[in-house]
Amino acid sequence: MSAFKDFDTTWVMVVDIDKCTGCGACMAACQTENNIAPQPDASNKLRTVSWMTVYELSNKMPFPDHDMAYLPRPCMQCGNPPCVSVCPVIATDKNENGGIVSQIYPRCIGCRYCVAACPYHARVFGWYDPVWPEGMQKTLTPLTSTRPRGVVEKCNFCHHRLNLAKDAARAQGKNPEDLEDGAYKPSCAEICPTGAISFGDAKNAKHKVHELIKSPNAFRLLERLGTKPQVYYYSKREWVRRQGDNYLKSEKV
Amino acid sequence: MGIDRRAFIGLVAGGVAGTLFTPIPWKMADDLSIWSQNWSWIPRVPKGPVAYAYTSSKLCPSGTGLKVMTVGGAPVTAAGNPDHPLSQGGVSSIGRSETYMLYSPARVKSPLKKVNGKFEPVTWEEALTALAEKCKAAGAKIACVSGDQTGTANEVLSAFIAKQGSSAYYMVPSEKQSAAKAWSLMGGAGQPGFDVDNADCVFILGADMFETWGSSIRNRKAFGASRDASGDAKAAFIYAGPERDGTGSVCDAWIPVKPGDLAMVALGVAWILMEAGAMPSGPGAAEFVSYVKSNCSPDKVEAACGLKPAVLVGVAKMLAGAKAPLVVPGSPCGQGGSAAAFMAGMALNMLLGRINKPGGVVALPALPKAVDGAMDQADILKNDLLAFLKDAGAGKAPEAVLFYEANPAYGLPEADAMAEAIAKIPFKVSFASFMDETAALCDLVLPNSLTLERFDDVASPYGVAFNVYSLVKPLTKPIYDTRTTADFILALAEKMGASLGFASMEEVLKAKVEALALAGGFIAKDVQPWQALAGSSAPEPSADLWADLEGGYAWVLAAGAEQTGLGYAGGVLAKAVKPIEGKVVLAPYARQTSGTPVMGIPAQNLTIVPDNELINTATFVKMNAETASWFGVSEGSSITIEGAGQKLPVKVHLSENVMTGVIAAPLGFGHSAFDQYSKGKGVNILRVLAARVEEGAGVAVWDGAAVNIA
Amino acid sequence: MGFVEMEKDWYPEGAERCSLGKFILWLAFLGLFFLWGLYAAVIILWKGLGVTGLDNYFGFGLWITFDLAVIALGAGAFFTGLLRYIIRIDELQNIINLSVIKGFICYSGAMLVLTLDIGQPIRAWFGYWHPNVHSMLTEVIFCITCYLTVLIIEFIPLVLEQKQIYKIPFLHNLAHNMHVVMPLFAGIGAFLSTFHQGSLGGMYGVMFARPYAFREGFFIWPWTFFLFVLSAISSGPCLTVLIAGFIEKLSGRKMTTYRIKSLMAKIGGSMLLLYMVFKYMDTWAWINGILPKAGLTFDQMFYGMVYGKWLFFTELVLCIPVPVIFLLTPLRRKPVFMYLGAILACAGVVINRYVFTVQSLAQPVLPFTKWEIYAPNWAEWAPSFMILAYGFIIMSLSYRYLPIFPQEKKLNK
Amino acid sequence: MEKKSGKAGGVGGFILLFLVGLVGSLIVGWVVFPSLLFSQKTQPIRFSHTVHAEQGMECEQCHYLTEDGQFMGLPSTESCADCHPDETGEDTPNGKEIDKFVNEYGKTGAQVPWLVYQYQPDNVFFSHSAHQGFQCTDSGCHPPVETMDAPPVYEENRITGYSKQTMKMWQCERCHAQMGTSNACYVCHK
Repeated sequence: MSAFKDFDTTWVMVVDIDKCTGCGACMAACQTENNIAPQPDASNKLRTVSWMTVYELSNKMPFPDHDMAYLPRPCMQCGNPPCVSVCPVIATDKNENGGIVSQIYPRCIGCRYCVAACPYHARVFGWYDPVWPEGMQKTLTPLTSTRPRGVVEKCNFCHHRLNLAKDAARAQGKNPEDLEDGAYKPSCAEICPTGAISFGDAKNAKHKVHELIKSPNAFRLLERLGTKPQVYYYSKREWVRRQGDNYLKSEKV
Repeated sequence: MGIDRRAFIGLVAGGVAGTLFTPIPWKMADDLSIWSQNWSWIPRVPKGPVAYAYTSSKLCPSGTGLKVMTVGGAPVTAAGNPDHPLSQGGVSSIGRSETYMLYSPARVKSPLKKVNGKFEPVTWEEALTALAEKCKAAGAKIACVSGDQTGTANEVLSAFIAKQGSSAYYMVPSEKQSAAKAWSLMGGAGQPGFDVDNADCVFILGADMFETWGSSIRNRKAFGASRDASGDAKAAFIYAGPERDGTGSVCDAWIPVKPGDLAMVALGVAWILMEAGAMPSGPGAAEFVSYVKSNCSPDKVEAACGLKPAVLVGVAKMLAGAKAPLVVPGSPCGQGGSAAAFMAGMALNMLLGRINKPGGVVALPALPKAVDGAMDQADILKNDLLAFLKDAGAGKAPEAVLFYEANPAYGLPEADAMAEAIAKIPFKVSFASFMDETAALCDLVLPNSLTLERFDDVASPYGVAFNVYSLVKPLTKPIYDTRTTADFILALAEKMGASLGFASMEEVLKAKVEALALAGGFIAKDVQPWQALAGSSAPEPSADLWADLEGGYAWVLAAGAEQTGLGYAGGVLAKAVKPIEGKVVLAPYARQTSGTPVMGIPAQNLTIVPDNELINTATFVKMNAETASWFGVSEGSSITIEGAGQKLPVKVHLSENVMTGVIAAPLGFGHSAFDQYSKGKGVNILRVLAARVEEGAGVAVWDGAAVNIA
Repeated sequence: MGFVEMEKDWYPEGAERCSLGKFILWLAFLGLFFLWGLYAAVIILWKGLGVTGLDNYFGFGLWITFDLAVIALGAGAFFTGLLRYIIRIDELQNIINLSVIKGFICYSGAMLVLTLDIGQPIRAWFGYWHPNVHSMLTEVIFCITCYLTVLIIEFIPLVLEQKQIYKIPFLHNLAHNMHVVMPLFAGIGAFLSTFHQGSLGGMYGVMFARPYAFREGFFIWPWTFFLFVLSAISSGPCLTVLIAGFIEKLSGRKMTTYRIKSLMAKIGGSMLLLYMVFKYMDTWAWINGILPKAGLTFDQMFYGMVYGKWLFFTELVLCIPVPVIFLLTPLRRKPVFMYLGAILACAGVVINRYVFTVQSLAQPVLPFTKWEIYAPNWAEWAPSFMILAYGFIIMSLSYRYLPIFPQEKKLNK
Repeated sequence: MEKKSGKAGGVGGFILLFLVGLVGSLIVGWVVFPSLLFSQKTQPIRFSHTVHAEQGMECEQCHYLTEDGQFMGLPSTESCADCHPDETGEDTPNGKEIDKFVNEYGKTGAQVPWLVYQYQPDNVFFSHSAHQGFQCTDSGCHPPVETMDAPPVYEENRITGYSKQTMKMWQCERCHAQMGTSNACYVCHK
C-alpha cells in the first residue's frame, strides 16, 4: 500500500441524503455529460454503465415503522484509493492537486483488478462497445472521450469542468488554482433539482463544503476501511448514518 | 538457384533478426494499441466552439428553463437554466433528454399517410391538401385533443376548430384539469397555485409534488431551499399518500393514506381545527360544517382509514401552529386526482385562512390571449376527454379528430377501451413527434418539430403561485422533415380560407408577448416571483420583453386572482367523499424516468429505471410483506392484476414503503409503439385502472382502483 | 516403411504405446473440447467480454479462479525443480520431467486464458512498458511470463531428447548443455515462481477495502502472499502424483515407482502441514482482527448455499488436516489414501482460490448492498475446457513421444 | 531428412542468406515501412498563410482565445466569408483557390474540413489558454505555416488514423517536467 499525498486542494462532494428524492436526474446528467451510450436493456444493473448510481436505503423495519432514503453514489475519489495501487499499468492514479482519481481509458488494459478492489462499485467495465442510435452520436459532448469496450471507467467529478473552470479563470486573469466557490461543479451537482449535492474545495474556507463536512451529521462510506473518501454524505437520521459503514452490534455510530 | 532448408532458415533468421532492429514490430505494437483507442465503429466526440443557448422544455411538464450546450452550433446537452425561476439550474431527466431525443429512433421523420394499413411518407404539401379537404368535409364535426398544458399552440388549434364551428377541444387529463374542475365547484377563480416557497408547513395531500405534481422542479427547489444543511429546516413537510415514494421519502413525516381516503383524512384534520375554533364561512360552509362534524371525527377517520387520532391531531397542531401553513392536494400518480380530496384540501387552506396569502394558495388570473377566436382555457378545461372518447367508442365520434401532443391510446385509464374508441373515429390526425400508440392508429401523422427545433412557449404550468411565461425558440433546424404544428395549422387555415391572422407561430408568440407586456409583470432576474409574493417590491417592467424572453429569462406576474364566490362546496363534498371498496387498492405512481405518454421512455433513462420497477419485459409492483401474505406471494412472484376487464401479468417487489392493502404500480411502461427503449418494456398499468366518477362532483377519478389479484 | 511403423520409431526407448488409431481417437476427443473453446475464444475476442457471465460485481470469475488454481497446481514444477537441482534430492529426477511438463501446461494455459480475460488484449504489453511497481499484478505479469520462459527452457531439452531428434548431433549437444545449466534455471524458476505465487495471493491480500480478502502482512507482503506460496507448493507435488497415477491407470504401465510418488506425496503433505499451521493462524487473526476492525462478523462472510460456511469448513478441515493425515502417516502406503489425500489437497487449493476470487467479491461491503450470485456461462467454461484439453493433448503427446519417465523401461520389463 | 545440394546450401549459404534477410528486413523496416504507414492528404483549400500575413493580418485575428478561455482554433466558413464573400473571377492560382472556397463552402455554408496537423486524440484535454506564454512554432508545437504559401502535406497514420505530427505523450511530459508543471494524468486527459 502506497501512501498518497495530501493535496492543497481537495475537491469534495457533500450529498444531503435528507434532500434526495431519488429522481435520477443526477444519473441522467452524468450519462449525457460523459458520453455514456443509452442501453436498450439495462435490466441487469451489474452490467450497466453508470458512473452515478442511486441506491435505495431501508431501515429494515416493517410498515408502518419503515423509513427509506436514497443515496446517490459517484466515485468516492478516495484519499487512499484501494483501486489505484492495484492497477498494473498506471491507468488510474491520484496525482493531481484536488485529489481526483484519474482513469485513463487508452492506458487501461481492462484487467478489472481495480473493479475488484473498489468496495463502492464505483468502477464499471465496458462489456460492450458503446452504440448510439443513428444520429444520436451528434449529441456527444466534447468534454469526455468515448470509450471502446474492454476498459474500466468511472466518475471523475466531471474533471473536464475543472479544466474549463481553470481556463475561464485564466481568461479572466484569476488564479486557476484558487477557484471561487461554485466555479467548478460536476454535472450532477449542477442539475440536482433539490440541490442535494454540494461541491467545493474542503481546504478552502471560502467554500461552503469546508464547513459542511465538519457537521456531526456528515459521514463517509466505509470510513473504517481507511479509504478516506472525498465524498461526504449528510443525514440527520441516525439509521441512515449507520448504514454508511459496517458496525458491530455493540458499536455506536 | 536452389535454396536448401538450412539456407532458408538463414534467410528467415536474418529477416527476423533484422526486423527486430527496425521500427516495424515496435511501431506496430504501439500503433495497434493506439488504434484500439480509435476504433472506427466508436464515434469520435465533436470538435468546435462550445456555447450555451437558452430555451424552455416542452417535453418536461414542469416547464423548466433550459441551458443548452451547443458544440459548433449543434445542441448537445440540456441543463437547467440557473436564471429561470422554474428551474434555477435544476432539470429533470426528461428535460435532460431534450437534446438526444432529437435523434430518438421513434421520431416520425416525415409526414406519413396510412395507405392500406401501412404508413407511407408524403410531402407536407400533399398532407396540407389532404387535410384541408378532410377538414372542409368534416365542417363543425371536428375535434381536437391536446396534451400541451402550457402552450399558446392551444390558442391556434382551438381558434382553428372554432372557425370550423366546433368547440370540441379536449385537454389530456392532468392535475391542472382535476384542480380546475374541483376549484370551479368551490366557486374559485383562476388557476390554483401554491406558494410553497413562502410556506413554513406544507401538508402534501397525495400530490407527488417532487416528481410529477405541478412544476416539480420548482417544488423541489423550494423544498431544497427550505432545508440548508448548515441550519435548521425553514419549513416542515408532511406527506399523506399510499406510498412513501420520492416525495414521501424526504418529508418529515409520512401519513399512509389510500388514494380514496385522502379527502377523509383532510376533513378529519378540518374537524380538529374546527373543534379548536376555526370557523368556516362563505358559500357551502354550513353543509361543510355539518358533514364534517358528523362524519369526520378522528375516531370515524380511524374507522375508515385506520389512522390513529393522534396522527391527525399532530397534523392539525403543526398546521395551526405554523405561521404560513399550506395544504397541497393532488394525485399520487400525477393524473386522475380526486376532486373530493382537492376540495377537502382547499377547505383546509380556507379554514387556515391561506387564500391569497404569501405561502398560501394564490390562484392565477388568466393571461391575455393572442389569437382571436381562441377558446378560453377555463372553457377548454371543462370539456371531458374521457367522456368524449367513451362517446366515440359508442359510435358518437365526430368526423375528424386532431391529436396534438397527446397519446390517449396509451395514457388514459382503461387504455384498451380508449384505443378502441380512437380507432372508431373516421379520420384522425396525429401531430406526434414520436410514433406513439395514438399516432399508430391515425390516418395521417404530421410530425411536430421537437422543443429545440420550434417556436413555442410555456405559460404558467399548474401549481406555481405566480403567472410565469417563457419562450421556446429553435436552437437548430429540424433534424428531420418535421414542421411546427402551429405553423402548419396556420397554413391550413389559410388554405381553407379561414385565416387566423398569423403567418407563423413566431408571429403568434410576438403578439402574445405584446399582450403580456400590457398586463404588467416583470422579468425574474434579481427579484424572484415568490419574493414578490412575500412582499418584495417588483422591479420595473422589461423594456424589451421579447429580447429578454429570447435570452432565456421568464416573465412573471405575482398577483392572485380575486376570489369572490369561493366557498366550501359542502354539499358536493358530502356526496363525493367515498372510499374505494375492495380488499386491495391499486395505487399507480409515475416517475419522470419513464418519460411521458407522448415521448415514451427517454433512451438514456432505462439505465436509471431501477430493477425493482422493470426487469426486461416484467413490470414490478410494490406491496408490503403483510399485503403479500394475504396472497401468499413473495419477492419476485408472478401475479396477475385484474381490473377494468383486463388482466396484466406483473411481478412482486416487497417494499415496506407501501401501506398495507395497497399495491403500488409504476406507470410509463408497456408501450406498444415507440422504439427499442420503450416498446415491450413492462406493462401499462393504466390498462387495469378503471376510472370512478365521484358523485356530486361528477369528475372521473383514477388515482387508485380496486383490483383483483391472481 | 509405412507411417504407422515409422511412428513407432518415435516412441521413447523401450516404451510401448497404444495403437496410433486409438491415440488419434483420443486426440480427436480432446480436440472437440479444444475447438469448442477456440470458437468461444474467437467470439470473445471479436465481440468483447459482454458474451461472458462476468459483470461489474464479479470482474474476476471462473477464469481467474481457473488461472490461480492451475498456477498453484502447476507449482509442482518449480518446487520439484528446487528440491531436485538445488536441494539435490536426486530421487526426484524420476518425476521431475513430468513436473516440468505439468508446469509448462499450467502456466501457458493460464497465460492463454489471461489474454482472453483482459478487455484490451492488444494492450497486454503495457504491463511491461508502463508497469506500476506498486501493483501485485505487475509482479504477477512479470514473474509469470519470465517463469513461463524458464519453463520453456526446461521443456526444450525434453523435446530434444526425443529419440529421433536426439540423433541430430547439434540438438543432442544442445540438450546436453542445457541439462548442465538446468540447476541455474531451476533456481531462477524457484525464485520467480515463489514470487508470483505469493503475488497472486498478495493481489487479494492487498485489497484493503475488501474485508473478506484483506490481510495484514509482513513488510509489503500481506499474509496471503505466503499462504499462497505454501498452498501452491503443497498441492503442486500432489497433482504431479495424481497425473503420474492417472497416466499409469490409463496406460496400464508403470511409469515410476510407488516410492517416488510416495515421496512426492510426502513432500506435498509436509508442506500442507506447514500451510495448515499458518492458514489456521491467519484465519484466526482474520476472524478476530480484520473483520471486527471493519465492523463485520464471521457470519456476515457467508450467505445461503452458494456462499455457505460449508465451503469454509470443506477447505479448512476436509481439505487440509485430512490430507495431512493421509499423506504424512503410514496411511500413505496405501494408494487409496495417498491418491485421496492428493485429491483433497488439490481440491482445497481450488476452493481457496475460488473463495478468494468470487466470494470476496460477492460479499457486500456496503451495508445497503446485497450478496450477488455469479454463474459463469458457456463462454467462460469453453475456454477453460480448451485449456484442459490443451493440457491433456500436450501431456498425451509428451507421454507418447518423449522420454519423460526414466524408470519406465525398467519397471515394465 | 537433410539433404545437401544447391549453390546456396551449407553453412556458407546459411550465413549468406542470413545476411540477405538481415539487410533486406532492415531496408524494409527503415525505408519501406515508414512510407507505407502514412497516407498523404492535401488540404481541401490551398490556404496561403503568407498571402494573409502580407496583408498585415495578425495570427490572433483568426486563431484566438474567447472570454471563457476557449481556443477558437480554426476560423469558421462564415468568418472566412467576411473577407471572401464573392468569387474573384481571377485566373490566378490564388484567385481560383478563393473561388473554390466561395463556391464549395461560402455559398453552401458548409465548414471547410481542414486537416489539422496537431489535433490531439479525443482523450486529450489541451488548453491553449494555459500555454499562452509559449511561441506557437518556436516551441516546436506547430509547423511554421505563417511562412508557407501552401500548407504542408498532411500525413495520416493508416493504423491509428492520427496525423503524423500529433504530439506524443512523452513530448508533452518532457516539457511539463522541464517547466516544473504537473504531469498528473488528468492535467491533460479527459
